[in-house]
Amino acid sequence: MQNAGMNIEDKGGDKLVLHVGPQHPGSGHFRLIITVDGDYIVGAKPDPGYVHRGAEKMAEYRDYIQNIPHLERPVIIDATGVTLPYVLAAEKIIDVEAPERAQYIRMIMAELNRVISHLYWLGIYGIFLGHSTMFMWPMGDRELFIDLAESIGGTRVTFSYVVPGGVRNDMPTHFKERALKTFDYFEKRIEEYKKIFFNNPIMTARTESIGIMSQADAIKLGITGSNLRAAGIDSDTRKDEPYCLYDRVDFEIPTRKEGDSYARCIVRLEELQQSMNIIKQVLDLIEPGPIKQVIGGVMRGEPGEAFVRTEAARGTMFYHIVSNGEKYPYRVKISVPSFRNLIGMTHLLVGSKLADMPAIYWSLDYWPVEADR
Amino acid sequence: METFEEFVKRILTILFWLIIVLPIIIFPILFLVVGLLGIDVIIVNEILTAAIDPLKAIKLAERYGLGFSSTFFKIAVFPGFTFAALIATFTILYERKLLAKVQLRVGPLYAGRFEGILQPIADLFKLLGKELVVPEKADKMFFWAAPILSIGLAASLLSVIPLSPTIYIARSEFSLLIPFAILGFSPLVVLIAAWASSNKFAFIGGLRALHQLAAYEIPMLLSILGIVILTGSFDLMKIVEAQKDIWFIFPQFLAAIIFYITILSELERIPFDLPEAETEIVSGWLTEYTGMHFGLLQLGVYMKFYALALLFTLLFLGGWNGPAFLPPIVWLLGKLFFVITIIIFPRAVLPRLRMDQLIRIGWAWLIALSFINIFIAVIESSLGII
Amino acid sequence: MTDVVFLVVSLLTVFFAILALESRELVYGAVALSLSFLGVAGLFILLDSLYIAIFQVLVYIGSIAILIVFVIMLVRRDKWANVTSGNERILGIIAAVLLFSTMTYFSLSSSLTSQYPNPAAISDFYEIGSQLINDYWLILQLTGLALAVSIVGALTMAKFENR
Amino acid sequence: MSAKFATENQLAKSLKDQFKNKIKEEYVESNRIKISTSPENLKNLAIAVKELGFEQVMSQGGTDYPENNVYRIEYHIICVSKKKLRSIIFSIMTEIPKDKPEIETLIDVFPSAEFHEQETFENFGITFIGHPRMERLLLPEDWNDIPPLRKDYILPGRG
Repeated sequence: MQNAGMNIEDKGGDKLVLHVGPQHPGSGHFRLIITVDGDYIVGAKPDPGYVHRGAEKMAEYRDYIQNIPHLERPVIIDATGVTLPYVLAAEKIIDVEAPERAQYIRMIMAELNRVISHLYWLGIYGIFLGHSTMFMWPMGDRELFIDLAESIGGTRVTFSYVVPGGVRNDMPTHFKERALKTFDYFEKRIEEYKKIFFNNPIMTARTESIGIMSQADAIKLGITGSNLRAAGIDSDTRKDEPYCLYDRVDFEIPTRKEGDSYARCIVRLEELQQSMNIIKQVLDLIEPGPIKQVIGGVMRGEPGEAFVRTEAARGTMFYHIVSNGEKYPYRVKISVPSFRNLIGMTHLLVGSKLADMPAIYWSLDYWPVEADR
Repeated sequence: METFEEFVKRILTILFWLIIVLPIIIFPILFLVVGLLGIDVIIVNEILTAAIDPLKAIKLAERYGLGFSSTFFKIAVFPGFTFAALIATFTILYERKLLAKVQLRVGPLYAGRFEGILQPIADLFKLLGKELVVPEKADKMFFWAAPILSIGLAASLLSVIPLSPTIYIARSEFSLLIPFAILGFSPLVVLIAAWASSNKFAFIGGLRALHQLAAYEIPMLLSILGIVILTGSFDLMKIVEAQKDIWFIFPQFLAAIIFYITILSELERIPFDLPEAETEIVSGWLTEYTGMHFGLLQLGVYMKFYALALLFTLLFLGGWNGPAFLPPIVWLLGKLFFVITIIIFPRAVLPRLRMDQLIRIGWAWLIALSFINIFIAVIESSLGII
Repeated sequence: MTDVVFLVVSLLTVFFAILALESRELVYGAVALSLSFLGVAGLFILLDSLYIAIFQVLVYIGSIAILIVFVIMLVRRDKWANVTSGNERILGIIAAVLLFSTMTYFSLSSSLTSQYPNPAAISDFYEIGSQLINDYWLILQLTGLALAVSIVGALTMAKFENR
Repeated sequence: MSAKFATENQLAKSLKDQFKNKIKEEYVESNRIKISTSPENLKNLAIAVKELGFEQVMSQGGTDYPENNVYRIEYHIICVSKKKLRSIIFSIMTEIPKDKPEIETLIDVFPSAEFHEQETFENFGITFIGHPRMERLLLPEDWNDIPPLRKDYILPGRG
């Protein structure tokens, strides 16, 4: 196990240095250099960058519309979540505003994407704990939500659906009935998930009081998203700084006090229900109307800057766009939740057992492609 | 480049001419040569006819001491190695199908017309076709020894386990103890495999396997002690005979549960599959094994599976006892199928345990429970329940 | 026939015992030790005591060899690398010779002189059980205590080394 | 200056009282405050912002301005626990000369800035003095071109 050019100290002796990833069933496109002493992890060093493409640099060579499909590539399982803040920031720079119906449809898409992303996470978490059924079930049920999103966006995962000024096209007419049918089915499934996984004594034994992130640590380290909420802080950009029309719907922010892996699981499970709840309310509120403010010619931003944050599936997604009046943005800075949560991984892994590594690692919902951009 | 159709045509033509040429030309020449050389024609004749007539082949085999009742046949075919390997491959297929049904999938489907029934054979050919990779820094001798030892141990487990009053390989007064003595070797095989791979993940997996096997072998032995107390014998035949009226799962329920849990652990199955926990340590002590090496290790594990399921059936479910309208072996296989199902099923519904939890269950709970079980057995024995 | 088998088995036993002591690689040593134990089990089978042979395999290979492997893995190696100073080697040789001569004396002077013992008397595990419980219970308890003490000692050593 | 941005204005004002003319208020609008300062004062400003109740660095990035020969470094600081401050993104900014790209790290004020600063280091070549791990994070190990987010790095094929 030769390391390639990085300063990794292989101390030898009792301690084993394990390279978890990038070719390891328990990692993504990501390497975790773990030093174990017996069964305990005494050192952990994340080594991201295996799927780094330089999205920020490439965004400087694309105009505002071309950037949408480009920027959703890092997080294809949460495509709306990653493009929505970009579009909102671009709208500020171009100075347009989307009509009401478009805002509602954006919310539907964002929440559908949150469900899709969380179900993906749940499936992987199941297999990380060795529960193969919990891998297959969410992956199967995820298809239903993908079908719903496909009926709006046109493609299965990379929708490129939200554009500056509105959304690309309207919802299908029978979307409401289809969605409600799916939700009814899925709410029953959640009960089955609880029976087989969340209330499974072995699962709770594996995750409870494992990887405890205290409230103070979570704030200090800049943890975001469900991980922050599992540490007891009810911070959610949808409530803190409502974008789209989130201030018109009524939903709860699931929180837990414990801050352990199990709390992070349960928070995500409850967020699934809240997302469906939001979509149901939006489907009642939404009214016919225009879906796009048409922008003539090439989009040109005014000189200036905008920074926008939204709540994507993994946490707060932040865009900082600087424009100098050209066709292309001058600088696009993306701050992704996975990258910010990465610092928590080192913090939690050191001192835990090697067998807890998957239980902690994936409970943070770290998505290597998103972190690397 | 010839097309595929041409290729098939060519093969068929060759076959056709072989069928024509063989009887007309080659056989007469063969008989002529045999006659001229003065070899006992009858043997050659028999061998040649046996090649086409299975019934004659059986007779021939019996004459040369390879018949159904011969020791060689018992060891190599039924109820020995081939039979066990068949059940093992069936178990693999059955496991995949059962898991697929639980997980709302279809599982293997295409190999063989019916429900992917030939999937194990397809897998076998896949494994045979793969390259055997021996790591450069591996200990070559041990690396090769581990798969062979694994399958050898698994096969020798079956040597004294009877399938019915008449079907067995060997009888022994201690046929209950011998399988456990052989099981004692399995940590050694794991150690050899893990150490020879010279891979950190394999090393950790091997250590875990050692911990686990050592922790669960003792409760496994202690749990069968109750049955020994009740029957006063180490002979599996006698133990099964003693269950004519009541299966031991009823008076020895605790023992059955302990034995079942230790089987799961001994086979490294979920929730005790820590030595192969793929998300932590890749594939544990199997990490470096490829191709048929891996296939043999896997076959060894599943033959061990079969042996342990068989032991559970014999010890707790009355073995071949059952109403007389079916032969004993059918009863046994039916119960065996049920036991295999319940051993497979936790994989569909349970996640994996952690090492310290596993050790605590093994050393603290199971050993204590098996001592309680021994007391129960003593009480039952003194009250004359059995 | 029995003599040939006996010769081969005992030679293998001794060979693996020497290998276990002399091999540089600790895992080779552990495997050789187990094989040596297996050879001893074979000797027991030749003595018509299958019961003892099974327990030899069960206890010595299934448990004790594995425990030794544990100790190898748990305790740090560098501590054990340099134990061969001259004095200790001579002491070891003296102890071995003493032990060997005492054992030989006792076995020669005991009543077990027959080359072919009575099989029925030995393989009867009822007899073994009642003798262990009734006649030799004190020795049994003491052996158990010694084993427990040694295990606790090994654990303490491992803990101490880890600190 | 409407009453709508009362909280924001109040925050900016308290900082201005403390630092007088060492800082410059870029703009204050709904939920956004941006304050620029000189590189020497950045750390003191960050401490003051922390004392106002802001807790973590959400984003830290640089921008290259070749015509002014400066890098602009910007920290976006948020608060997650206090309801009143949650909606605000506090941005502190400084400009450092391109010929001496060095600045003091803010890790000891905001530990959450660690990986962000590392990323800015590899993308712009800006050294953060006092940062424990000034090494490659995302870029490949064999990257031997100039830091890629500088404007004089041209994407291959896009020149």
